Amino acid sequence: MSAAGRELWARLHLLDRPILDAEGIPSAKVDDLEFSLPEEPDGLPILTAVLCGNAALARRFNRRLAQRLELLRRVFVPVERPGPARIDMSEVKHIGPALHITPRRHELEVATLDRWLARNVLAHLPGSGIDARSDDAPQ
Amino acid sequence: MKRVFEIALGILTAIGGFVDIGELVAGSQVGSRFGMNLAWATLLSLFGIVVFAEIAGRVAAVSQRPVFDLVRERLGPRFGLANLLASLVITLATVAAEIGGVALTLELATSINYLLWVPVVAFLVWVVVWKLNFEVMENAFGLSGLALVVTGIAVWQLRPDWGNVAHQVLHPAKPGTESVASYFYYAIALFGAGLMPYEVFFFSSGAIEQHWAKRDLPVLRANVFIGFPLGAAVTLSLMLGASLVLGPRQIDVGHLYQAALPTSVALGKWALIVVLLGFFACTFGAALETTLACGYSIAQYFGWQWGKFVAPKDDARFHLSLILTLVAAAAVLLSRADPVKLTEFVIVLSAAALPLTYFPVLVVANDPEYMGVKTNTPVSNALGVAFLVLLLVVSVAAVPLMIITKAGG
Amino acid sequence: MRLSDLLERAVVDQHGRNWGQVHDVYLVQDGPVSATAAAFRIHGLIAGRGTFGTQLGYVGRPGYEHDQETRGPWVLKALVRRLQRRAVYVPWTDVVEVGDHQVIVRSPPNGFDRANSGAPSSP
Amino acid sequence: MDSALNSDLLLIEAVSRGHTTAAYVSVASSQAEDSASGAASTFRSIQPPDHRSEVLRSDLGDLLEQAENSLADTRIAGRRGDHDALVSTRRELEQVAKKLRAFADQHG
Repeated sequence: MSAAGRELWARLHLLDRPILDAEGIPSAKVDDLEFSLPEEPDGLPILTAVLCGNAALARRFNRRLAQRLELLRRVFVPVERPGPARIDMSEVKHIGPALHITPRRHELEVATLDRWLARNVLAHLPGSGIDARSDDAPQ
Repeated sequence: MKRVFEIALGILTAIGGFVDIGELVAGSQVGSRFGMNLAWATLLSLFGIVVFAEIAGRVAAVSQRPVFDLVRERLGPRFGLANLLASLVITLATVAAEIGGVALTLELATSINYLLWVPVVAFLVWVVVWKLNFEVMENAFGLSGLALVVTGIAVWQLRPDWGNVAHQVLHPAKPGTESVASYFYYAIALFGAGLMPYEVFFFSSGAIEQHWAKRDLPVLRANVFIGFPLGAAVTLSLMLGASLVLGPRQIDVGHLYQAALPTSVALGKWALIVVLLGFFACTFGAALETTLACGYSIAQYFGWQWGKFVAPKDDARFHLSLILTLVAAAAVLLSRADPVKLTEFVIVLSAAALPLTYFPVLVVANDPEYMGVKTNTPVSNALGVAFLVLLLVVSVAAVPLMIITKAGG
Repeated sequence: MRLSDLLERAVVDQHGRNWGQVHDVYLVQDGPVSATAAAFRIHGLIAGRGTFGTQLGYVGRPGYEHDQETRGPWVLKALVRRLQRRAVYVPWTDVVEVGDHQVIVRSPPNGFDRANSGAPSSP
Repeated sequence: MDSALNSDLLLIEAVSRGHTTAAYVSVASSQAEDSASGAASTFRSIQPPDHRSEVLRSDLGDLLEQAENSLADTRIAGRRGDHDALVSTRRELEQVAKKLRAFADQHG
């Protein structure tokens, strides 16, 4: 991220905006934001990560649904504790009308379901160009 | 020379892009029942799509943001989702109607029942989107634009009383045999046929994919201001042909073959073949566009990759949504929903749903963060708001009129 | 804490007065500097009735100047501005607790400042 | 019903001038018959409120049956691609159409 001292309105300027990967390809949406609470009593909360994916989005509709989706996510992703997919703020390169990030989309946690569908569903159709046994996705 | 050819091809493509199953059905029906007394509704939809496509295209070219992306961002996830579902239901029904149109045209060409063609057509559409042979679509539209010119020649050959035609267009009156409610119901049907929501989101998404930039705005405007009016001219030819040939014989249009009948009567067998080719090409092209439009709207809401050139390995979710769209559309048709009836419903509901997608685009066109100095001028805002009010009126009136007239009666 | 824990939550002060819902949250990039850049920190929030139209960008806010606002159509702009005219700016230092159902704040004796009246007092 | 009869008459006119293809005629004539039988069965499902309308109803029922038969003849000729037979169903269709019109004029 460039210049310090920028001022933003979380909902107006960040929330629901598209996330573009290193190649400028749409990869996810800013479905929620994660803040860490300050340790000192009068400190301000710090923006630590962008949350994205169905589990994050669902929380804005219904908390219980979101909890289920967060649990379901662990079937596909080996994370210690349930939660939505996140992109750390250190990976955010630029905030404009869209959010530009440094990783490539296939490396993102949020792309897990996509990879799973590609390998387990679409790979079985002729001409998909997908190798069902490729190792680029977690087992 | 090459430049001229490109422009000509672009215009033919825009004609084909404007005309689809909605115009074929509604244009002929209205012509037969109301003569040219509802031509104003097509002209109004032409005005509407020009305003809307110009704004959406400009927003897309300058901000690189497609419609559904903006819908969610500006209306929030909840209202955005409701909006997405409404648009999806309508666009999905449109996919079914277009595939039905292709199947019915194939039936007219081969006399093999259209229900047998439905899975074949759905499969062909899938092959095109799956293997990304996207030129098929552009060529389909170019071909249909060229073939549908024959409807204009047919009208010329029928030698209408042009004075009377002009009178009906300029001083429209409700024919005595029709009720006020059905007059306005059909007005809304024609309006919706010209302005199906998918047309605009496809148009603006295309602008982003082809990396249109500010410098392409003149080309965009040429497409909008020349191609769409010619598409409307084709619709008016179908209407006039029906009013000259079918209307005097009290033939109600309930089948697709009747839309081709005036051309056949006027010009003969070869013209019939050409016009059926035109029907095939424009409905097939529209089936491709509407299928992709379903996938685009879902992908843009959730932030996935989308586009004509996205391969299955690039985004599995997007391709899976295309497959599910086609399966659902084929299932609707195979459950024996009449494609012509389906078209009638779809065009009226399209008109009702228009404000949902139009509103966020209008707002963003005024946002300097996206548009820089290319924000709407006061003139385009005045037109834009006038059009928004018109859309709201149409939207409120559409469903009650559908109930009162029992969908046209 | 997540942004969704704040947005559209009711804002209630120590006297039980309801200040409306959280419309938006104000971020300033003045936090600890990490490898890449300074972090954004929450400086305050906007509370008021009816969050309708917040994302349309019609309403001027601290740090969001007049020339950044969405320009028109003026009918819509006037409507949203009218709906949100009573919204207030709550500095984060006045936020006591972010609960499950409401955000508890400590209101100053004269109440909070209107959100669209100039710059926020810096913490 | 009128619409289907007139549609077939127009079709036959086009056929007699060689303006159509075999597949088109076959499909068009069978679709005309379909929409007519749809209309006829809707009519039959309506219960007449009194005796007078019951008489009317049976008269109209006969006419509709004649119309359906004529449309079926056209469809069969169209399906077989039999030009002469198709063109000769024109008179039949015209007569039924005329009777229907007369009935409508008489009973409003």
